[in-house]
Amino acid sequence: MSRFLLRRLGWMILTIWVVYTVSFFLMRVVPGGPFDSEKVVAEAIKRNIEARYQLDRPLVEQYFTHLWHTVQLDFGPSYKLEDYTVNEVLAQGFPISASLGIFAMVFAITLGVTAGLVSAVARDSFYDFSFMVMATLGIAVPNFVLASLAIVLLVFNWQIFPAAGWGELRQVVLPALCLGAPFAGYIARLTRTGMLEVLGLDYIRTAYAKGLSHQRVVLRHGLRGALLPVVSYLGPATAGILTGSLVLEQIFALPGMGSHFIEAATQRDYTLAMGVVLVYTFLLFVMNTLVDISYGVIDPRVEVE
Amino acid sequence: MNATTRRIFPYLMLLLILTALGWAVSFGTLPKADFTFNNGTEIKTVDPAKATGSPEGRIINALFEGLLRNLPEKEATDPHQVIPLEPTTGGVAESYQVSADGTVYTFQLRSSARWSNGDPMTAHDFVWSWQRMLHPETGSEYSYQLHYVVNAKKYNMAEVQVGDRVEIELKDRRDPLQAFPRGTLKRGLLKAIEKPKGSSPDDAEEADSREEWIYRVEVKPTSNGKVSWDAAGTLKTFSQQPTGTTVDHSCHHVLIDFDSNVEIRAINDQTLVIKLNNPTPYFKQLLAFYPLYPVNRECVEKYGAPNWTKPENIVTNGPYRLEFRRIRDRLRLTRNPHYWDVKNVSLETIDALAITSYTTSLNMYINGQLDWSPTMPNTIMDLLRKRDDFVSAPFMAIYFYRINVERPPLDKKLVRRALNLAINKQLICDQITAAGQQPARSFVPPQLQGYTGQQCGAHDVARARQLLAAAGYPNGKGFPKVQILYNTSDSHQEIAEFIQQEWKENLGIDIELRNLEWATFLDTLNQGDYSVSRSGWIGDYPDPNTFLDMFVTDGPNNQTNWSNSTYDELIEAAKSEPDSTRRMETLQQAEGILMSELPILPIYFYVSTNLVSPRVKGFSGNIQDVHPLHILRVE
Amino acid sequence: MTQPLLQVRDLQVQFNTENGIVRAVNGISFDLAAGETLGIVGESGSGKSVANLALLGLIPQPPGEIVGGRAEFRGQDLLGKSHRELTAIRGNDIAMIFQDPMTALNPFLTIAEQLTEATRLHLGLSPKDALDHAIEMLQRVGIPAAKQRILEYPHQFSGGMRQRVMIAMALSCQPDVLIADEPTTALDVTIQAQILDLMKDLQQKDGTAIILITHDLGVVASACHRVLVMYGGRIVEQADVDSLFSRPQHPYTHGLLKSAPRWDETRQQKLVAIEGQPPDMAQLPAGCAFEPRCPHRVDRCQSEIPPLMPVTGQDPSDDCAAACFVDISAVDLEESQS
Amino acid sequence: MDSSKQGNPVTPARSAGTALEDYAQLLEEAKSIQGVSLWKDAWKRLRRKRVAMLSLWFLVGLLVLAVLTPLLPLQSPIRQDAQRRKFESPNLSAVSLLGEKFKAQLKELQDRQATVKGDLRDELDEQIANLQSHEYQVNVLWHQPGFLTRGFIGIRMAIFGDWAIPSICGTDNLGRDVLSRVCWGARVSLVVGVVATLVSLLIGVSYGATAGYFGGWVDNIMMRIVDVIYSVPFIFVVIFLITILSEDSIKNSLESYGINQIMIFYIVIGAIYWLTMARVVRGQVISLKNEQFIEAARTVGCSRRRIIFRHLIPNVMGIVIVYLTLTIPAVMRFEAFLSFLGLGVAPPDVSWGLLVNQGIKVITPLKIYWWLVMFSGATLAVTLFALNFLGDGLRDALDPRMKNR
Repeated sequence: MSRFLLRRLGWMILTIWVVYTVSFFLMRVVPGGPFDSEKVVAEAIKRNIEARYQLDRPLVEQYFTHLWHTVQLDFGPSYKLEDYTVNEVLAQGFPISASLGIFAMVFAITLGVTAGLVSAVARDSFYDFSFMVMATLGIAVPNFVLASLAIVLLVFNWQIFPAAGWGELRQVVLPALCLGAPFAGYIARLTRTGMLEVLGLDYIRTAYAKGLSHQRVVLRHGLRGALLPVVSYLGPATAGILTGSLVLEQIFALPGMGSHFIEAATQRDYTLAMGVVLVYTFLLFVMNTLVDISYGVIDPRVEVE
Repeated sequence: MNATTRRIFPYLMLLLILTALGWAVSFGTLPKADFTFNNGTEIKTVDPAKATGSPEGRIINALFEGLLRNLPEKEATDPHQVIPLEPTTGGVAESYQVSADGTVYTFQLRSSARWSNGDPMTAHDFVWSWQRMLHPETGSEYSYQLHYVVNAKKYNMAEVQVGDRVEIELKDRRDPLQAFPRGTLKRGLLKAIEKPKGSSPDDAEEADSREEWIYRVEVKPTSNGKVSWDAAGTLKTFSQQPTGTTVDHSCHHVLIDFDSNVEIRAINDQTLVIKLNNPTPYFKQLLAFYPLYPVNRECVEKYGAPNWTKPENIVTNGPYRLEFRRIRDRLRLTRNPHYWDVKNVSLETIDALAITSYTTSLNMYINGQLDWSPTMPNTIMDLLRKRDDFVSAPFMAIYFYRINVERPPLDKKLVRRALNLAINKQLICDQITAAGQQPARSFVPPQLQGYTGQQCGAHDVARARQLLAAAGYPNGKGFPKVQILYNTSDSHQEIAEFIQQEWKENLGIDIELRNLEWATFLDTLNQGDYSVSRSGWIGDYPDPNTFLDMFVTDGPNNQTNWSNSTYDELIEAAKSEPDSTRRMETLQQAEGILMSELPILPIYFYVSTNLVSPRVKGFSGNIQDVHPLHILRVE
Repeated sequence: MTQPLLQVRDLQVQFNTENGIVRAVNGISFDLAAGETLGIVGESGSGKSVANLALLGLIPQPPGEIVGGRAEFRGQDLLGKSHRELTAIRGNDIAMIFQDPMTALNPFLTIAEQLTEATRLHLGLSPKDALDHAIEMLQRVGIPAAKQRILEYPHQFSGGMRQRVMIAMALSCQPDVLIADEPTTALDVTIQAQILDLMKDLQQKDGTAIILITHDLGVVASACHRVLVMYGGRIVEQADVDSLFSRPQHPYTHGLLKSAPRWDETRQQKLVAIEGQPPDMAQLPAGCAFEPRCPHRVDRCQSEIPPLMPVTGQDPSDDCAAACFVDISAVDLEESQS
Repeated sequence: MDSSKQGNPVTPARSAGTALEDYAQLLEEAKSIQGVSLWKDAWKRLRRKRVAMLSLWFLVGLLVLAVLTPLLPLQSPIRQDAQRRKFESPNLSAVSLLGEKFKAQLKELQDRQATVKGDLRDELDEQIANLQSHEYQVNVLWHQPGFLTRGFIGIRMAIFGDWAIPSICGTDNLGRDVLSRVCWGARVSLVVGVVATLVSLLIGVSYGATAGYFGGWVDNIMMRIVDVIYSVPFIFVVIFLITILSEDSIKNSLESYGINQIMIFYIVIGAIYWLTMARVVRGQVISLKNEQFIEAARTVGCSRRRIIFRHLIPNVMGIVIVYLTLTIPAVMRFEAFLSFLGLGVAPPDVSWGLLVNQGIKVITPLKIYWWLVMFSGATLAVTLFALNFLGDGLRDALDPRMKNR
């Protein structure tokens, strides 16, 4: 286990380095720079600004300087939020995105697994049909459309939630629901498929033959097998929730990492974009490792190696 | 993995999730502010020297105060009234005099003006703040606003010539990355500059090799902070990055000596004298514009950038203090008890939110979460316009299309004029933007006092077709493929689609649309890699010059490759023209050239759009779309 | 004779599939006495498994459907019982062992978890008692170091060991009837013998009645008292084990016997396969299902289904019966003589 | 998971025959059984699923509709009339193809002609003639129609003339007919969805299957590469690729090969969406490759290629199809997202993503122009629904393990 984690750590460092390098050069190849603005400043003034951030240095030198700082976990100053360093921006944005993501994920898993289970157990019933229609709807409707409709209904028609903003629990619910909805849909479908497959297996028959109740068979014997595809989906789902939050954070005016990323990317705030990318990479890696460990936990046949 | 871990794992995960959820909901919330508005986006900085853009302006106007302050001429009784803003002595200056030739300004500072830490404000604060702004390492984008002052540009651009009095900063700063506080300063006369061999006169390369230059300076003796310029000095050599030969000192910069060259002088604590190169009628406006607001030297030097801007560190001199800031969420302003006019500041706390989505902003306004929203979706503009809380006024800004005059067939004047005539601008204003914008036939907005815009032709399809045929493209036949470049936001796409359709239907030419995201768009525009491009321009100050000097040959904002020597001469002449009527006439002539050559197609003049809650008093429209927060009240 | 433990009468099971109705079991009847081992022999798809699964309500419904018949266990009809009532019987009174020990155990749960489930449910044991009981059961089925191994997962056991675990699991509530569905098919021959011995051994100790489903005549010969031969969803022959092997009364049984290798036959003797394919259960012929493959068929076989008739000339107490219009004992003799 | 007994292609020989002829006979029999191919079999099964077939017919219908859109008596998808027809709610009032705007233009020219003389009069004459020419009308009503489309339009004009279906779905903010835009948008969206997904399928399946099959360090490296690509901010990749590819010089040379911007679009999207597919396929392959039938195939001496393509891939097809039905919606939404960023289809071409984005803008608390989001959204949703149900049906039909159940 510890060997596994060590190896993973090694891979993570390598991955982060590759991502770092690719993003570093990719960002600078893309046209436009951080100090372009609609009102063009004189060339000499722009030079002054670029000199302040050492952007006038040769690219390779910039790369190594920045890499050295990054290794020390110092992402440098943000080019577009001049009052902050990237570390500060991330420290403020991360908890917000994280809690939004966690809420969305918990919601997606709870709802998805429940709906999937009910659908699978009551196959071809009315519940199955309506749950699957809902799941498909969740997948089919873009989350920003969902969010707009939800705002009109839940904010203005019934006045349950505030329109946007951050600070209280009430303000997290709606964005988390909208963010989690497509993933709940995916998970419901995966659970249903997985459960149907598992329910046809021999050991389920054994469990019934032992005289176990329907409920016990499904929950104790069926669920674990059915959850495997869901668990392996959690890695991509995390990635999806991270990117999904880009749009929703804007709609609900949440000051999370998603909006930082979009802004940073479109305004070429190199350091901030890089910081967010690396945090995302780290998160994804941790999540994937967790998924692998969970795999090992759920399925004893899988050696965590 | 054994069974025990396996059994515990789900509970561990559950615990983890629960902890995370608990942590997620534990964020404290601030009590509601007296007044909440949407500032449109997260501001770049609260540092006046580095800020650009109107969201920054709103905050800096509340936090800081310049010599003069833009205030409405009279108290607004009805938000729909348009009350012009004037630079008044409602700022740090109590009074001021301008010399007869219009080049020397003398300000008397208010003795009651204080920093938010209680320290008195002095004229030296302005001198230091502006020196900081002009210092090359500050990298201020708006530093050109001070270029009107004698020698300011030279200092800003780090231009030095042999014979200049120079200041040399040695490499002994407390923190090498902070330009302030500065290292040891040596002052003296520049005797010679030795450039490395083989350096070409090419500008860019010269700048690159500049670090290796060796400066020979006769360093003058200093006593008690005073430099005795007439005394004999010692000859020393300096270089930024000496290579090869040894020098006496390596230094950060060699700049012209600020104190003795740049004409910003504190006569005493209360008196500031500024000398300009030319009479600049709009210089008062600049002084009331946020880039020239002062910053607190002690605070900046103690904490350094960017830490001095943190709410816990910052010292300001405006009506408000910065209490709290969460990036891309909100900025909480609290009344500054040390403000000289604090008794007239009504709102105790103000929240400025950074909501980028127009629809979200509208949602929050309708929902009562905002008292003022300057942004709203334009799709329902005609509905919003009918509302009583919709406050709108003409705005000194223009929406126009740039044309790359080097690309055939757009190099032909006839073609450009045909394109202009074929657009029904009225329809764009009525049906697409729909907030009461005025179709534009000139480049300078019509609201500027004492100026009459010169107009290009009005919508006339038949004439347009005639012109196009005369240019060699009857019915648009043979017209090469032309692209309209625009960026993704607002109604740019709809307007581009509309114009595409207009040109297709009226002139028979096929246009492609090229939609780019912002940074790519700017870069493409800068590179001149376009044929026709959507553009906009907001005047910095209410004077035609801010619009017209864009299009001088090789002006950084020209970007059309258009060049006209008469035009250049007229703009230059206007700069040094002391008589205001004659100056305006000169500028009108220039605009006349612009409107007949048409390197740009004016589309419409903006209006400001604001949704202001009826409980807010003291809000009024003006052409700058600037709304000082400290004069607002709520009921 | 005492009342049989399990009395099955005219059991009919069908599956409603996309390819039409598959009549898997077409009215079979048999009795099972306490302590007896009843073998059920037949090809794959002859309905032998389905019939037994149907008894415990373990066929998936839909598509499966029990169309008719009775199955009385201790005088109660199993087929009419609700799901809840059946769960009280399953594992407790009637237990099952399945063919493939590799898949019949839940790979996600430890042996302990799987073994204690039934005893805690049916016998109401405390977790601790259930664990002790499970260890004891494992020891009884001959698993060494049961105390440690009980905490392992199925994949850590070999096939034979897993089948022992299955048996331990099935017997842990001391059921009256054990249905063993091809318990040895997937195992090595040496392990097969061990498992069969184990079952016999346990049967003797607990007096459990066993229904042994298999297609292996060797297994039948060594383990059973009585045998049912199934073909096409029907019982084509029933007999005590000795009569079956010495005097098969149905052409199918006969064919089966001839196709099985025997240790005492010379190497030169060729094995005789039954020609043709097993019947398509969705389209059973109107007459005898074996008719297309039968070397002794007569015209009548094509149109009429031969009923299961007591075999003439046998001792009636033997309860031998066969479903064939032709008396093959005579025919067969001739054939083998020629 | 015992697939050996559940009728996989290669089953371990159950009865050990002793003589050669027995083998021959067995082989003979086996051949006669295997007559039906996997796909034929699947089609047979699929035909029995009513919902899946309904979805299939719907999708086929949609495809045909999309192809034949130029033939339908629709209004112009691009002709604007913001002055007269802005935000018309769905209605049945009669319209003509050229519309009121055309009449107004004509009238204005004629009125003007009556008042002027000389040079300008001739010019106006010419303009009136031009306005009434077929060439002009086609150019104004449709955006640069291709050769085939032009032909279709010709037929449509010949059959229906100036008549057009009323704006039963309303009009948008520039007065364009929503129904017509939805129909024309289908052409772009369907192609983007399908082609991009196929690209991702092709890359993802072969990549995942290879990694999973070879295992060991090959797998490790290949999957790490996927991890890395996962983490690279795709938005930069997209911006980079699209700006590079839409640069004038490159664009022209690509166009000479017949590759246009929409094409680039598919490739970009496909290149992004293969990652998940690769992961899923790899996982499935790893669990499959240790199964007995693969073992069997290996012992029989099948080549690796044959094993991957004949034995592994058909068996992962089920799960791949499920993911496919999830990918197409994702691609369609991604297309909307790119349009939102300004990197999507360039107007006046339309796609559903573009239309939905446009619709979203008019969902405001004050007024909802519901028809703008409703019709494009509903078509998109129904299409995705159909794709989903078809996917489910296909999975059941294709999954060889479902056969015996």
